[in-house]
Amino acid sequence: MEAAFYIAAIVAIVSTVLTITRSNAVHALLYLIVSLLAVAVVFYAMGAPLVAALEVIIYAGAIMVLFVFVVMMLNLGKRAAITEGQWMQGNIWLGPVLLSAVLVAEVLYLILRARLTESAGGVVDPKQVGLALYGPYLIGVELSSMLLLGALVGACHLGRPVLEKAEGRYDRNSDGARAHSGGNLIRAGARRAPNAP
Amino acid sequence: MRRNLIFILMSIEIMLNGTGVAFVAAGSRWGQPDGQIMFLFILAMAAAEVSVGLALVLRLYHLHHNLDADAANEMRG
Amino acid sequence: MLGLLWLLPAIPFASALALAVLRFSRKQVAWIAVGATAASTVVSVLVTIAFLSAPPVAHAYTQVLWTWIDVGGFRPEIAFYLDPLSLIMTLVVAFVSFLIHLYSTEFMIDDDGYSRFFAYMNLFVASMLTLLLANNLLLLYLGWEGVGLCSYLLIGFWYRDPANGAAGRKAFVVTRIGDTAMVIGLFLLFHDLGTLQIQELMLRASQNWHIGSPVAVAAALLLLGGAVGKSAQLPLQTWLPDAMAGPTPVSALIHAATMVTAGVYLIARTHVLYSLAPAAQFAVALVGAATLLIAGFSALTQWDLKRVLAYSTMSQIGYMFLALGVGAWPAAIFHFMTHAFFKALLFLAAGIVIDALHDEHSIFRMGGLRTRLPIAFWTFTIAGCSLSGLPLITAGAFSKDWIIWGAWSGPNGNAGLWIVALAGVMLTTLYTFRMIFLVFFGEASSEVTKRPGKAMLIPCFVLAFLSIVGGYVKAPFARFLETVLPWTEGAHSVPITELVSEVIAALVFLMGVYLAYIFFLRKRAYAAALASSAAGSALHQFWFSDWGMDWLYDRVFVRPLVWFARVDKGDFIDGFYAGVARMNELAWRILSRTETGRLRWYAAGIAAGSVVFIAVVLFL
Amino acid sequence: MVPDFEGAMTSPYPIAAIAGILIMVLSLAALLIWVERRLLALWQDRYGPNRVGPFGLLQVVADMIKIFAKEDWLPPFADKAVFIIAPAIIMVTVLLSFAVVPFSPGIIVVDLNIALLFFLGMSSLGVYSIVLAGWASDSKYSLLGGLRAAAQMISYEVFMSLSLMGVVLLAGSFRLSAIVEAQKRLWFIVPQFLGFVLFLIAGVAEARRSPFDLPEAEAELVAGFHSEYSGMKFGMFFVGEYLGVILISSMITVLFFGGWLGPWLPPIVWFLIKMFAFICFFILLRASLPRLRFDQLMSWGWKVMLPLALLNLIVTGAVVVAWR
Repeated sequence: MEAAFYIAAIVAIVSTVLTITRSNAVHALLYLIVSLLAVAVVFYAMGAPLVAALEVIIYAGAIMVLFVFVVMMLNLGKRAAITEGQWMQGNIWLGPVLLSAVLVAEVLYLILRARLTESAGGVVDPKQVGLALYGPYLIGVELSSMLLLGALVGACHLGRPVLEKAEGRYDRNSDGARAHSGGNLIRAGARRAPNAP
Repeated sequence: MRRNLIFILMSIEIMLNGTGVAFVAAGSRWGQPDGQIMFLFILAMAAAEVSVGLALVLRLYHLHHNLDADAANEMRG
Repeated sequence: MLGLLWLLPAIPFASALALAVLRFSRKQVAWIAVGATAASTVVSVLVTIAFLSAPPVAHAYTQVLWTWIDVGGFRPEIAFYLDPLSLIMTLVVAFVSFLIHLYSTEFMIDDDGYSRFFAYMNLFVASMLTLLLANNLLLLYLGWEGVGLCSYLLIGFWYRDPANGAAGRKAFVVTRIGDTAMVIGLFLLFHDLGTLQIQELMLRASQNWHIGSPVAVAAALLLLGGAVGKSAQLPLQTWLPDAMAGPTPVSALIHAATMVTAGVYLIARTHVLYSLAPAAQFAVALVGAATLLIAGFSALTQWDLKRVLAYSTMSQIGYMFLALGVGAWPAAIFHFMTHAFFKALLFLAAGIVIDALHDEHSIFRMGGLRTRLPIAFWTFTIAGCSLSGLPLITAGAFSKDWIIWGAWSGPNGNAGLWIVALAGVMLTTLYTFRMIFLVFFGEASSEVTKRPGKAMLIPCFVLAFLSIVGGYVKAPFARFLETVLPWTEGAHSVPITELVSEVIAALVFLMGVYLAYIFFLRKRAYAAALASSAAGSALHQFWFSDWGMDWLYDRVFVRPLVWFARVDKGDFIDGFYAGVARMNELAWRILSRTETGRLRWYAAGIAAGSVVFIAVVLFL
Repeated sequence: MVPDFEGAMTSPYPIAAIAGILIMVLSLAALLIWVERRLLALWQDRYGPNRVGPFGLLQVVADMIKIFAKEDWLPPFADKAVFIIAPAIIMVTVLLSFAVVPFSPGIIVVDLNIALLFFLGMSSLGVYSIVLAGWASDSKYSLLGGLRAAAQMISYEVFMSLSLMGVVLLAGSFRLSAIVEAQKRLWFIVPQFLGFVLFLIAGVAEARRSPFDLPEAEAELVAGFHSEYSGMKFGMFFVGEYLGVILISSMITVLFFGGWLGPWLPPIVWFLIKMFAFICFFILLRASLPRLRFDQLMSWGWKVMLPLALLNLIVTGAVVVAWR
């Protein structure tokens, strides 16, 4: 199990690094998925089986599929990868790297200062997690359910085709629609509809 | 430097996941379920963030026909 | 069976929620709304049967649902309390509301806000039932405010006409004055006695306070303030006539079953407190007597059918207050019951008339409807007789005679109050028969365009039946209430007997009918002459405008306040707030420079922030 | 540090179990190709393959030889690495799922304590195979197939997991062997009928079988995500689909029909009988139902199945709580 932990950890780090250096979005996503799966194994090895399973099901299985879906839907192609590669060049790296270096230094200092003692945590059952989740953390569960509801509504709203429709009416002169509706595209055309031929 | 919105979102996912690893590790260090619960909340938040974020990305792509984060600076004060 | 108690307010509340949130067809709306009130009625009947067949310990049943708030020693519960008093009130309220709902399904059928209307009505009933069943004053206050809110919503139901909205607002603001007094009363009670649970409160009050102690008087007066506001008694009665702006079934609901009787209930519920404060109790009697007369005179001069009924309600509630004030507790509740029947009927019948005449409200433009709307005529007459106390055969006579008798013989009664009560009979009879003669007799002056259907007639028949036979249950009624509201005759010597009082009341009634016959049917010229004489016209104008109350309030309160507000417009406090706003604006200007809209800039900001933060944590 | 990896029922000879199950499952999958064609033919009044060997049984062998011998063509416009990985993913995920399926006591690779979650995780990873195949092929039909697969899988996975939670509630464990043991008195099909129906529908969608085979809908998308595939890679998708059918059937058996439980016959035989019945049911579905339209599929999933799954979960939870 120790070995599994270390191997998975190394895989996770390597694939994460590869993720942030790819210029092809799908390749980066694939590495990210690999990294997430490796993290799932790490979780399992650390004695958190429920979270490991959820990492696979939700993170790798749902959230990342969503990413892949959107990337596929945008269908960026090779040109985008080339642009991406161009953006990645040059010495723009400098500022972020500097900041991250300071951060890493600080974290390292923290880790080194605190003397970590080895201890075995043992497995935390799904049952334990569930009991704690619906016991002391009930408020958190409620809040995240509200957050998810908000996200659902927000995503639905953003995905609505209303804006296009309103503009479509004024295909030839969509700026006119903007001006006429006072900038309110959702109501654009509502006012002029009766006069339209 | 990343200017592609998709990559930025992916990076955020990585960071969230890193936080999650820290929480779970801390939880298992003490043998408590709290770390895992925090991870579950992070998971919920990530799901919410991704769904809204990707919907925004799609909308922005429709508007600007590229994914440059700097092109989407319409909300400047 | 008693465990079903919580369903009583819960069913109409659920229905109100459903009607407000979901969409239904008109038919479904009618079924849901009427079904909910019918279910409430059935539940209340079941509860009554259970209560009567196996009376719980101490004739009271408490159902604690859950703890509402738990702060310090303050621990009100969502709990319902059922004793003979709340049982009778609930039964009447649920049943009359059901009939009014049934009536409304047809009355409102052409209205756009059908679903909205019934949502409000159901909420109204739910609030009223909560008020009645509450076992602590806080929950009672919740129902109290719910009733106030619904009355506001319903009076202003046809909000497109600003006048209706203003009427609703007036009702809300004026009752709010009373509510504020009541809240202060609640604070006082809790502060001194440490609980709001009613039974506990009454117990502690009688233990801690001696009779006539200033705290008890203050608390009782403050509660009276609330009751006066809700029940439209002097001096907060001005909202009630304007409340006629709402649809007629709403008026029926407000006047007969809910809202205005809340004040009566509150005083009856806390009668121990009033027994401890004779001064406050006498104030109740005075308020009742004064309102009784003032409203009676005003009713004589109104031309709007519904306004006459509104003033009549005021005056009848005045009777109830009078009964409470003199200590004839069960008489007040009995009158509440009979009043619920005949006043609801009056409004429903008036609704039929108004509906039939194309929304005509003026009684002077009606006439001769006796033959063309026979059912409305007969039901209206039955209710009118009951209202004015046609002896022996109507319910109103029994309850009113009891009050009149109580005004003399009750613990606080005296001859003066007795005479006022008799004068009230006279006035009641006069304005009632004025209405009947003007509306239903004489020559026809307008066209009948609509005739009521089944849903409108059935409630009228049921209520007409109850308006007649409702009085015969007086003896068992008093016995049933004895455990809560004991009826004792005053200790002072009474030179006349109950029978004599009743006979005198009957004579007064007959005289009133005769006078009304002379003035309003036989020789209308007399009435006209009287009204057009100099003194008569001034008096008429004075009474018509509700004794100038609105004018007075406008001069005494509204205008000075407006004037002060205008004068005080530019004081330094505004300057302070403007300064805060200006500072915020400045900060915004500075901070908005950092809002570049560039994601990378923000990310860098976050990263730099965390670097600084960790550094601060590390090195400090 | 080391979690409870092996349950009570794990086979004492893991290598043998792995090998045995692999061989059994793969040969079953191969056999299924023949079974499906024969059954379809039976139901549609045709003959089906009947020339090669007795009853045409050797048709499978012939097909395999053909697939092995075909040129393994890589389209020049494809993203090579992803194109090659994609078919492997489906084989890996499905075969890994079989690791936790308790065929009978002793015949199981590993009796994991989160076996059910493992199964769900693997099935959610399986979608990458289709999606990536669709993307890597770089042709519009494939891309559309991949897009459809992604949307379909996300939609149907949600209520698939939710429909199983009723079973978990009743059994009190994610361990599949414990779930089977919990059905000694009563198969979960009875208390969890709604859950069963939901899982069945979700299972069909997860296995991308008709009437939910929109990612490859040959009538509109040529062959959907595997339009550009040929040879052995195509064979992997092909076999992967049948493996998926077997997997879903065995999961239904385990979760709702008492797994290996049954009188007289040896446990493994019971298991195979139940599983085979469901495989036949899947084939019957394909023979009888028309394909859904994509928007119908999505709204069906989100507006009907998801609320039903939640309802099932709530009611089950309430009953379980009330029971105690």
